[in-house]
Amino acid sequence: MEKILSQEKLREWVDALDDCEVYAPAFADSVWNFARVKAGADIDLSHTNTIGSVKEFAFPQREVFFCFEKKDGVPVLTPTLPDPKPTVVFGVRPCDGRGMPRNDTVFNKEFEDPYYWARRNKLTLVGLACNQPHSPNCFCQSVGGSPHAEEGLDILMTDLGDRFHVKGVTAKGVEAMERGRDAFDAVSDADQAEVEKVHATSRSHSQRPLGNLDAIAEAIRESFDSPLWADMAQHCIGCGICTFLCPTCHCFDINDEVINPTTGEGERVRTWDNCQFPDFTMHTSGHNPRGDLGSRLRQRVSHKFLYFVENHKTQQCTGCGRCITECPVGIDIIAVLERVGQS
Amino acid sequence: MVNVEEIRGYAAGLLEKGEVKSVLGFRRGSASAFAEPCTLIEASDAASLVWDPTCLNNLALYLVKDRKQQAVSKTPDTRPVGIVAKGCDSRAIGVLLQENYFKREDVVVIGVSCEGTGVVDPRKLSAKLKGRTASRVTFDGADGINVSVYGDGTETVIPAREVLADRCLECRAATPTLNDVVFGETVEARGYNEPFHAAKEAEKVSEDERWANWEHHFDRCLRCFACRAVCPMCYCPECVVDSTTFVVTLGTSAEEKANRIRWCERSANTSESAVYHLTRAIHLAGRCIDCGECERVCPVNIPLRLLNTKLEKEAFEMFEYQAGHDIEQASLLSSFRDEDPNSFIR
Amino acid sequence: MTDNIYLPKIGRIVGINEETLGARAIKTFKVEFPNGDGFEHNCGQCAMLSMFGKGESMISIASSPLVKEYKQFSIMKMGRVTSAFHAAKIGDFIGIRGPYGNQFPLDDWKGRDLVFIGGGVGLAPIWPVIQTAVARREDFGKITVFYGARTSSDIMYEADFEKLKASAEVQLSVDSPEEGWPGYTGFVPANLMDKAPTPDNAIAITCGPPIMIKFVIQNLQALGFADEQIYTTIENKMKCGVGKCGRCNVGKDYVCVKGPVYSWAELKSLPQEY
Amino acid sequence: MPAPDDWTPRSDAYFASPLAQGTPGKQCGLAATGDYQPSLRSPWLAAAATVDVKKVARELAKDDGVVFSEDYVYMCSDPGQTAVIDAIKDNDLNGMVISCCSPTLHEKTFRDASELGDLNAFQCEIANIREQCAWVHSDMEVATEKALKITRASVRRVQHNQALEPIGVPVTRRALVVGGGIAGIQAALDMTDAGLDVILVEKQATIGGNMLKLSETFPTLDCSQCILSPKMVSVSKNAKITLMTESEVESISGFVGNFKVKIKKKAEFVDPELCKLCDDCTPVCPVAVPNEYDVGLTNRRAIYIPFAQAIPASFTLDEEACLGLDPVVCGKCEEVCDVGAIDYDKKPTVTEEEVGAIIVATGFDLYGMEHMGEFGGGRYPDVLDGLQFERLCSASGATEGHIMRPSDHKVPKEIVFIQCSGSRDPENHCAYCSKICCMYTAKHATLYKHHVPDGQAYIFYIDIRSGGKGYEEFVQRSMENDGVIYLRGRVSRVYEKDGKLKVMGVDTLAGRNVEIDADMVVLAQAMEPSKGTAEIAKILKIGRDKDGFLAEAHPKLKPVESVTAGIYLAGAAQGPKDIPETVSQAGAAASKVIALLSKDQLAHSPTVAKVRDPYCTGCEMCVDACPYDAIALVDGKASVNEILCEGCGSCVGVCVRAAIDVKNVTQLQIHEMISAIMA
Amino acid sequence: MSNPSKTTEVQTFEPRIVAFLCKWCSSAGSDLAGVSRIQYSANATPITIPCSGSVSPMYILSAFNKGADGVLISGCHPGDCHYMEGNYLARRKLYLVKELLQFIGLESERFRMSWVSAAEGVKFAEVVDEFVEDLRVLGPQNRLKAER
Repeated sequence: MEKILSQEKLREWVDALDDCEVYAPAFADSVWNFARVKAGADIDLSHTNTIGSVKEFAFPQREVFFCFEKKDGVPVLTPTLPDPKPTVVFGVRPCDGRGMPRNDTVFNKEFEDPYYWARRNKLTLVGLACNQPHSPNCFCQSVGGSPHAEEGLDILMTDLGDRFHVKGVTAKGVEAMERGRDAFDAVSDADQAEVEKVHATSRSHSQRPLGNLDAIAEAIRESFDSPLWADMAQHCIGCGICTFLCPTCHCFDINDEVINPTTGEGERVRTWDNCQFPDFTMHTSGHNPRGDLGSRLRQRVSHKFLYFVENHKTQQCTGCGRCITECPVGIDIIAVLERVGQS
Repeated sequence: MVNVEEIRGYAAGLLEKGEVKSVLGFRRGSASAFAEPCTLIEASDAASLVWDPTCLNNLALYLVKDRKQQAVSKTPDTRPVGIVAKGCDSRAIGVLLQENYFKREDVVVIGVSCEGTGVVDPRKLSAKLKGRTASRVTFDGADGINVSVYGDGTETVIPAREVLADRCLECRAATPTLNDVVFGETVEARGYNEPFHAAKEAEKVSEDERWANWEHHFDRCLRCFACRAVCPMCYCPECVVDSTTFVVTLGTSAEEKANRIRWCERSANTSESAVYHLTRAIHLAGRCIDCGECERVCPVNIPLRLLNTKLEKEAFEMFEYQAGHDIEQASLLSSFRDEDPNSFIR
Repeated sequence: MTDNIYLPKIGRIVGINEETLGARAIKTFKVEFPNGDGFEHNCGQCAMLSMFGKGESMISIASSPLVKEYKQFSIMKMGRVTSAFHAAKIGDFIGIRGPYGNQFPLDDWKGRDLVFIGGGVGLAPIWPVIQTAVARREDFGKITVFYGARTSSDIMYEADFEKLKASAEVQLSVDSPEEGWPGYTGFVPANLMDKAPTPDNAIAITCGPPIMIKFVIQNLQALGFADEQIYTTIENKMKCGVGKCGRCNVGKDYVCVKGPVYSWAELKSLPQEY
Repeated sequence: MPAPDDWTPRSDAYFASPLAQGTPGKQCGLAATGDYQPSLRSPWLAAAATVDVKKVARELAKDDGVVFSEDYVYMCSDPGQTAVIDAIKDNDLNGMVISCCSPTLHEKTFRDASELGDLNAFQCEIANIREQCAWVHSDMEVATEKALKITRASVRRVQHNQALEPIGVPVTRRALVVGGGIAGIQAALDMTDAGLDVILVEKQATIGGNMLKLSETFPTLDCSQCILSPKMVSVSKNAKITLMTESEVESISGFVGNFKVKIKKKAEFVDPELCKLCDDCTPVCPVAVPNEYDVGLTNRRAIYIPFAQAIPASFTLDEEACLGLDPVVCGKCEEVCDVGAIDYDKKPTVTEEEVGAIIVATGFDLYGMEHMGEFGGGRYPDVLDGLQFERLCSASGATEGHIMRPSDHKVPKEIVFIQCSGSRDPENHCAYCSKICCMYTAKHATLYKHHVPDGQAYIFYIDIRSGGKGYEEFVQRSMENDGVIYLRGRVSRVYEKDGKLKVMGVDTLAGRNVEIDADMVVLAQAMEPSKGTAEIAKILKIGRDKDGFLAEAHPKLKPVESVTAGIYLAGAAQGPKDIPETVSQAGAAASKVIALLSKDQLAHSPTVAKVRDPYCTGCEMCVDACPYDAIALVDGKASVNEILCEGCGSCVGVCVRAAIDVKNVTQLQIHEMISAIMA
Repeated sequence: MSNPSKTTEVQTFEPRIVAFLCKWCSSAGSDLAGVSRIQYSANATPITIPCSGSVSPMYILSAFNKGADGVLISGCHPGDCHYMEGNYLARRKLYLVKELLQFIGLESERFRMSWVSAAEGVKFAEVVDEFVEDLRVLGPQNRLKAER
């Protein structure tokens, strides 16, 4: 389903989704980030890209798996599977959209993750094509995506200036559009032509190239023991910015949080974790298979451009560029891949 | 005006003469318009050094990293390290010396005066550009910052005081006092904001508003620990709150590992993040030298510097203590005076 | 709704045996499923054990798959969870989820000689293989078990070794000389060389401290064992056990799913990340 | 609120006790062993009327790790302790909490019992549910709830207690006495009797202190100097006593059993060995200054001997008063000294002495007369303080024992004594009772009557406090035999008029104003700690009370101990007291020192700081914070001298890395206690 | 009084206070309150520590995190510290903690410090009672309390 939505009618559509929780980017504290939209009037799609990725709607930073307590000395576990309201997220950039199927793969595989899916199934992603890259670090096209990629999105909107072109990509997306059907207009040929033109223009903007991804994967495999990694990680501070902001990083930790030490009551909680933290892989004995920053940088890059490819036939990177832009010390995954490729 | 060629020449000289094993400085990076840290090994590399208001990092962090590396190295290289240091960075070195983290002779401080400027705050710039990115940032020598906006290539001049980092607007010592050489003129008064201006402003709002603000901030914290990771004073082998590094030696017993105190949980909750940030602030009392790195690196832009400058302000006003100014003095919290405030005690 | 992969089943400790003492004490726990929701497992598989309030640890299942009534775990006291196990008493409840990981391809080894080489707590992962092989004695050729510990009091499953002698050749060793010790004195790899089992039609299965495994493999190769004839297990820090949390990978493989059992031929092709 | 069924109110504390579970592992037929840490813990409980102790015991029994929990009445009794010991043994306990009264009372009792049960003393902790709970709350429900929290917190703490052994410290079998008054003299002599070497440090030129200035002593009226000077002579003749007059303690380091004390002695311009006491020097000295030994009633020269009986028996040169140590200016005394005992070039000396224990007996001063403006104190020469009156009565005094007015040397016929002058007046002066004034005023009045039989003595008093053997009789005698008129009431003002001192007072018993034209007024000034008490307290690191007197470690059970181990208190420096009490306390302090130094080793508390080496970065914050200089950097890491460490935890409070902990009060333990309380 | 329902509500809230008492002065002072049978609110649960100087800021943050409505730290009067200086170190450190907590907007009444000597049983009771009263007015502490 393809429709036209005028800028003014956008509000109408949002208001029609009143049985859902609606989120959209908002500029606050000097950053764009997803925020709850209470009314259609609040929505502002002039954003660049959000600082946090859309993954947090299915994979929140904190997920309680179950509560434990003791009844008559026997542990009683109460699972806390989420049951969220249907959630519609507006303004999802295509790179983030492409992140979701990759996360779906991870949380499916042999063992289906019920917490992820309880949220994911209620999630409708409304994408917004990028008419131009937001930063010099955008490289979606270098990793098989595009500024208007539909993969992972339920709806793709394209900004045509005074109006949006809205395409229902999935049944879920179409359904969301149906709910606001009165707000939409039909797509004229001129509209169609303009969408194509905008998309073509958006693709024409130069992005930083990566080269042959297969060659990169091979180069990474070959450079496992290379001193290059330590050199490239020389200024890495080992924080979690790159992975926490990444739309595809999914690593997590599981901890027991005790509420009442006397009764032994508590919760088992999943939180985001990060392959750049030293304790991520450290054995209790103190042995750490990835004990230095170089090996941890290698893991992050290898996971995205080699291991994930080997396991799932695609990169685990959608070229959003957050890890580059937000790195406090200028570690640049494109430059890293270039150097590895050259070695 | 600082002539970057002089810095390059000095750094090259140090490396040539073998007086240092490396020089920490800034170079243009591939990731953004801002400079990135670099470690020079060869004198010929010195040509890549830059000096401008995009040299944000406090490179003293890498002195700490070097020391940690040498401590575990089988073949430690204990030759001195050269470091390009702004006024605040040199105070960081001062605190590290005060805390015996390394010795004065382990470091050659290539001081650079910020003169009348300071460094740009990328978030302020981002706010000005409403999230868009700058592809080039230069200082025009007066009171303006030239910015090329990425995408449409717009060139704008933004008044410096609107995009300079808060710490620079409030800077009390823009020239490194601890140094082996200083480039640039000594400029004492920056003339923008009074010291501790931002913290004083934050104090003015009501208690409930203050909490509303901080609750909002703590709630947004991702616990990516970038603030801690970038802080040169956060060199503890294991953080007291929610460490991501653990000290385990052959002698560490199972009990010690089992009994590690969890003052807060890893969950990125308001409450847990509050414990984390407040602990950091109090542990930096008398140690924070206001390089503002914690605030700069925060991906969600929590004004962390306020917590530290608040305590810096109290230390200065109530105890006449300034971190990094005197490497011989006892630290703020391990000393006292009879006339310390007492009236708050019942 | 599929099973909740993170929700443990409740287990009850019905027996505790103190195997070794000292700073790195080992205890063996016999665990039943009071709710009757136990699971079957294969040789070499692991389970995620919970001490509620302390956390989870991946522990290899040390009992034979042929034993259905309970599962047995030998746990060295190392950190938060394992210390809690060491403080537990009979009747205490724990959480179990699993089984996780691959298995020793025992069926592929029919008719072959089996040489087990274990050291310290590394006996636990191969113990179910030994038990199963002995139970299916006619399926295999000669069975030899090498096992070494620091001292005779550190020998795990001591009583079971006596029984084992009926069906297998048992070669025990202690690291340093001891009065009245009837077995070999010296390290396990040396004992292995001393007894020099033949590689012909044999499979060697080894587990123990990394340094021991390194020399055992060297020595096995010296004895003529091919890489495909040597099996071992590896361990990494694990949290989820189901290949999602991202930390136990060795190259592209999550050890919790693809491991822990590897032939030396396979292991050699993987990066050294364990 | 109705009491629970199983609770019977009692008048005093009773005790519940705790906890038990089987030894883990035993069920498999394995014995618990060395490094195995079973979670057996045992609190015992004791409480009072408003805590439902049985409930506390019952609830605790359900807690994780608690294997035995029971209540018991009077657990500190012998059978109670036996029950404790049995419980430890029967349950193989590795930790115990006794929930009872304050640890200051019975911690030792139960730790001793622990040892008898083969449980390390330091694995027994006390939960105070009496003073901090039962006795201060009336609602049983809330008090019981709080008692549970307190006990649970202690259980959580004890679960992480380490077994500790006291640290043995070798001792120096010498003692230092600071202050050479009767207290110091007595203590020094008593200690030498037990074979200890003693260093006696006195600030003045002679020992003897205030007692030396007294005429007769109440209630026996025996001559003060007659009973004191033999003791002073004993000091000078005692080979085990090193007497250092005109000396002061400058600094101290070390710890109980092993103090190092620096003593500064003023320049000894007159060599006591050479001085023949010929007194040729004083007539030539051109300087006259008030004689402190006559409380300013007479003058002395710059070179002088304080008393004929001074010990050490030598002249001395007052450096401040002397016109100039430069012989060009004066130098007269040196010229006349035949034996050449005088040497102006002498310098002060500082010596370092090692001692095992210290007795502080720095005595008292009278509250300054200048504070008593309303009584004409410091203004009228015939308004005297008690000590000045003593000097008037004393045969060795300025008037050779004749009572006469300093102003005109007339014999006073009407004399008024004002008690509580400066005492018991929290608004204006000292809040406390100076204790001896009632008695010495009665003595003064009696002595006055003996000297001036036709005179009339009046005493204004608030109360008469005459507790003491023969004291009350003495006061009665002064009233009955000597016709002293006691007036109950305060004096509002004393002023001079027509050569008389007009005393305006009130007789509250008669309910009338009283006006007396007196010839002399004697103020029974309050006693205060001697000048320099604050300094010596600071130097020795011992506390002072709110009035400035040296603080005893416990008002009842440790009255002669200071808060610092190895430092003891004697005499009026600790609080106002009379001679017999001072002598008793001096003897008590001496016997404490004798007991302390009778061992080869002292036991130092093992609850000291411990550095977690891998966490320490050597920043020295703890080194700076430690009040005992007990921490130093060794190889770049903080290292605790366990003998110097008092376990205060100042280091813990400043270490940002949590790299240091006080054993058995670790941060982990505090965390666990907070968790237990907030659960 | 004009609003009885509100009064009731305030009265039903029982503040939970963690009180860190130094062993030598304040704990002894609270013992004296006990010996003197001075009645005061049971809302403060004491933890006896060697010295106020040994208080780590973590204790305070942790208590609030675990849900304390108020945290009291009580030590010896200046000059009276059994360990000479611990209370001075405490004073400086806790002043900063107090300022920090106020800065982020925790109600300033929730953190309190007092000097209570071994002789001040009455004062100890007063300190606790006043604290409880002030906290009753504030109501439960939710700002730093863990959302568990």
